[in-house]
Amino acid sequence: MKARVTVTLKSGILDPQGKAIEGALKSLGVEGVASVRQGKVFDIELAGTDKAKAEAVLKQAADKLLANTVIENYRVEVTG
Amino acid sequence: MKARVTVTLKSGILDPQGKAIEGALKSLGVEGVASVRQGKVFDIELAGTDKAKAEAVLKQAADKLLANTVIENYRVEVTG
Amino acid sequence: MKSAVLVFPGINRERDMARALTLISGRAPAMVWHAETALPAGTDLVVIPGGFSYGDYLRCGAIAARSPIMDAVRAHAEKGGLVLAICNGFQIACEAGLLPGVLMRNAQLKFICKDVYLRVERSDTPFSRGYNAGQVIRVPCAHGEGNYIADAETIARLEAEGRVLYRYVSPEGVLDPAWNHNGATNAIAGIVNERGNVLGMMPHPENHVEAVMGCTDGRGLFAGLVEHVARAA
Amino acid sequence: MPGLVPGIHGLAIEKKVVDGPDRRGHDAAAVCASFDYIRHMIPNEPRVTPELVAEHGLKPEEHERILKLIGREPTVTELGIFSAMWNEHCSYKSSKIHLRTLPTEAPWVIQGPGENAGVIDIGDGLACVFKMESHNHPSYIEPYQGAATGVGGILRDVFTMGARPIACLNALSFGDPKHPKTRHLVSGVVAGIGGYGNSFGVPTVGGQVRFHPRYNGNNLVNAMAVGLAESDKIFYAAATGVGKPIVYLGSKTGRDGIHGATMASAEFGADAEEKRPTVQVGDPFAEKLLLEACLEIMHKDCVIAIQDMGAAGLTCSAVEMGAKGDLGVTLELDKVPCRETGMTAYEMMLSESQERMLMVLRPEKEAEAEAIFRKWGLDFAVVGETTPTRRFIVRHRGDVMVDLPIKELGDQAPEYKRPFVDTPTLPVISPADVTPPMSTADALEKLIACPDLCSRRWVWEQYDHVIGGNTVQRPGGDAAVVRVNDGPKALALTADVTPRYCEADPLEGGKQAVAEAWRNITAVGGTPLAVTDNLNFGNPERPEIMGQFVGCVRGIGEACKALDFPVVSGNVSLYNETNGRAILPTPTIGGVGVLADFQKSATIAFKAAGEAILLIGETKGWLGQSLYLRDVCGREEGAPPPVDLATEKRNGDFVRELIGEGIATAVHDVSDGGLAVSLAEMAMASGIGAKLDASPAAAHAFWFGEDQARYVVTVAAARAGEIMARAAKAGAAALRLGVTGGDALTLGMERPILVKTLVQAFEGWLPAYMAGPDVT
Ligand SMILES: Nc1ncnc2c1ncn2[C@@H]1O[C@H](COP(=O)(O)OP(=O)(O)O)[C@@H](O)[C@H]1O
Ligand SMILES: [Mg+2]
Repeated sequence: MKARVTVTLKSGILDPQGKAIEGALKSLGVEGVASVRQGKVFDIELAGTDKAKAEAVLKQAADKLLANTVIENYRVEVTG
Repeated sequence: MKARVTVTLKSGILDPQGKAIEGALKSLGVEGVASVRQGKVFDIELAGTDKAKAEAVLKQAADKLLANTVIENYRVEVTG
Repeated sequence: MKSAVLVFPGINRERDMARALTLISGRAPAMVWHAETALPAGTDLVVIPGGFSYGDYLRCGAIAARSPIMDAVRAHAEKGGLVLAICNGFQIACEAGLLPGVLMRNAQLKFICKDVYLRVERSDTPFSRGYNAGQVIRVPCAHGEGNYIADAETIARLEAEGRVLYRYVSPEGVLDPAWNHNGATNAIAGIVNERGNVLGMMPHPENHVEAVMGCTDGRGLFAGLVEHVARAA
Repeated sequence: MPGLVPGIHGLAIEKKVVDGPDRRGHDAAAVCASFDYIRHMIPNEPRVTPELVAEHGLKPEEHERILKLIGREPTVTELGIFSAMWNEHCSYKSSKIHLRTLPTEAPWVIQGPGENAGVIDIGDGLACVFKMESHNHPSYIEPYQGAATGVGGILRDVFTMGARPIACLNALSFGDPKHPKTRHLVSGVVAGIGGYGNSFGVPTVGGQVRFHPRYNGNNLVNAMAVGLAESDKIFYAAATGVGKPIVYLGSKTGRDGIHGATMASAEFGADAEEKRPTVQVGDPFAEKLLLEACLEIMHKDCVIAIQDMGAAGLTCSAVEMGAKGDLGVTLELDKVPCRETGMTAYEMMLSESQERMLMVLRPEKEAEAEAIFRKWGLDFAVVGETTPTRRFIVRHRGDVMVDLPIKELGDQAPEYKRPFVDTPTLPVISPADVTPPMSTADALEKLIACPDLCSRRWVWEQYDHVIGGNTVQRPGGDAAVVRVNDGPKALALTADVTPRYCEADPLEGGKQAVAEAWRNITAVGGTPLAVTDNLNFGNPERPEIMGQFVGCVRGIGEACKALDFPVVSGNVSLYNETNGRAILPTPTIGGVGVLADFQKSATIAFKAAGEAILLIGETKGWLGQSLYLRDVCGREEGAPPPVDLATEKRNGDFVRELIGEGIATAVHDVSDGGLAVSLAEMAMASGIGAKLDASPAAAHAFWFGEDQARYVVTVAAARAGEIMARAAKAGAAALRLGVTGGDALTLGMERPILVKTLVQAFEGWLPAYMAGPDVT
């Protein structure tokens, strides 16, 4: 099974990278970008075919490692 | 307008991070993860309301800065 | 002082640290592999050294923070044992929940290696008694993600409880954005936990401990620890 | 004949190999027969057509050579192997005959050219292992990963020999700062070098950065690594013993940077797109584990032979192990750890996946070695064995994909005596031919802020140059000084070349590159011991380019001989050109010297006010090819300064003596930009100014001429006279220039320039330039 975990910074947490990218885009003449926040995606191959079980595994992976829940939120989706 | 640019490594390109994460998940006892590939997401606030124009801007941003098109692919979606 | 230096895959300043500890405490530290589940009996000081544990992949320190030895380190800290976490060690300590907050990419998004100036904010802790309060020391830093960030309440508490021990300042000891090379909140370079027995700091005092190498400003931190342990005994 | 048919299925061959003497090598007819048959058995194995040969960069006559050598048409995998072994990079076919002329011996040389890196004895039972290598083209395609994998490759060359890397250097050449791609390349390359070295944990302590329009489209990344080993525990590639297991270590194999970029889609099949050769990505974490694991098993004496997988990975390393050991090698590709599915033999043999090693282990120690590698989380697989047959046999999925004579693969590589024409000599430019467009003070301020002379801080602050706690002299001086273990011994390290000199006069330019490396080591008080050279040139099939190459190598050879500074390792990078426009000839010289006591090393910073400033070496005011002429007068002209090697030696030995005796308080050699720039750098490094007497000759020529063999030295004022006399006795020209002190630099009658004004100009350009948009 294929799945994707998306990890994003909680709102309110400062994102120096996003800030820098906003600046860079402006200086590159890319117009109309109001704000940028950077996050991570993990494309994961899973053994087995049980969707519910897969989601459980992914949640576990995210809680235990993929996300730092102090500053990050995550979303899990089994894409098939 | 809100939009998301997702940047992922082209297939075949070594992903040391993904490799390390696979290992860590195993040693953390997370079962059934066959492979992990890490990518980036950029959550972007755009001025204006013209979806087509927005997509053009995002493509430009991705080509110029957000993605390294030599080794990465990207996808652009205006989420509203 | 009996010290133990943790060794994770990808750590690379463990030798520098061992040399400094040996030089100043007169006793070589035990090098403890990440897969171990216990610290050597009688360990006074645990050091989590600098480097790129697990290549800094995922998040700096994230993977190392979850390795077996860290449970032993937590237990050691809960018993009041001393933990010195430098650079990647600081990142690991935050990820392991030994210290609050997180270290983000440097404000200018570049790895920076240069001597920085630190103001010692108080001298009444095991990690700073080797200096005078207000003293300015020069030590090297070498990191890409040393930009200390935490939520407002945490920062407020750290400040209120005097848990910021080291701050980036100008050579004259003045707070100045120009000398806060990584953009850390309140120019924070080093903090301790509530109990005051765990220090995390980004710069590398262990690289400034030999007169023949030009600067000994880093010595005080280790000398202070040795003295503290001696008195406690 | 018996054994042949079963051989096709790989069984009898294996038996024979194990049982020793194999007759197949002597039976060409049988070999052909078996192979014609084999080719039909290899799934969708395309025919070797002239096009396919051409796509592999092999000339028709080279194809002929292959047919003669093996008596039949090669399989496609074999063709790939020949193209890898016989390309310029691995075979040195255009450069070999000239490289042979380089002096490579001295009593302290333990291993000269021919191994992964050179090895010299530095006393106390210690050896210094070092080499420089280019990663030019990959760094242009993908600057971060190209530069990173360049550093990874050279570090592997060093620890493959049993040495722990203690320092890295890098010499970088970029195009015109105004070129749209330049900034992107600079930021990517610098980040990549730092990203790899910092994570691996080696201090990057020195190097060079230059800009010139001739590098538009062909930037150069030359990386040098220096390691320490016990002089009696050096490891080599040569395998010994028959039937020994060949072990694969490190990361898995993927389709990284496969040479046959143009490989016929016939072989790749429908999903060619997906399988297209890919950019190599560096994994410094894996390399750090590989380092620790390798040093550990070497320490435990498990290793008979070891070879890193660099260019043409598995192919080069396996062939080198066998050929150097006079043995055959059989590989079982089904055992090779792969990262991707469905990899063909062709892909596995030519993959340039990083962080991999090949070893021959002591069989009795195999288990111990494996345990160590598992502990470090690295892949470990027995992928073959040594045989007595001197044949290179590769099997995959039951087919014999390769069966070649192993020694001939290397020894019989083509060797070319390419035609060359000497570079025409340029006129000597006399000071009178140059009218100063501005005052000396203005010219100095302009020069120290120009791209080629301004501070490189922006670069080296992105490199961890203090890790290890042994960096006595950090970047910014003449040579880096790195303490050896706990001292007092230290190494002096530098990388040098002045391409504009090489272009104007290859012979003098080659001499100058070596002389400047020797001078930089001398200026910190080191005794120069040996060099590694990284020869970057254009297309050798053009006689004028070959002329540059030949001239530079001759110059390097002469200088290395005269200065007792042998070449122990190096690398050649040719074809650095775009649309027929070649780079400036750039033979980078990496120099290594030793200091008996690092506390006696000299630095460029003035130490106190009121000290006498002396100039050692003669000043004629040579403006040809000077930066003053180029960047102030806008003229890239004339013959470069000649290098008198005897004078170099005399002056350098004298300065080294002064340093050793603690008489010289500050020392700086005079190079790019001339005397005024050297003095400015000494002032900026210290914050102490200086007052210089009026120039005895034409001011612009005296202050900015780039005459060679010169050093600025400060000594206690009271000793100046005595030192002048000593110089005279030593036969070293010496001139009293003035005195240190104040907060400004004053050149004769010129307006004083505040040192802090100089610093602003010096530090300003690069950060300001890099702050611009990074257009990819
Ligand atoms: N310009 C040169 N001068 C001296 N030795 C050289 C030069 N170029 C290559 N060599 C030597 O030839 C051998 C093969 O070079 P190279 O293929 O770059 O080594 P590796 O395969 O380890 O990268 C090495 O021992 C190297 O030191
Ligand atoms: Mg090699």
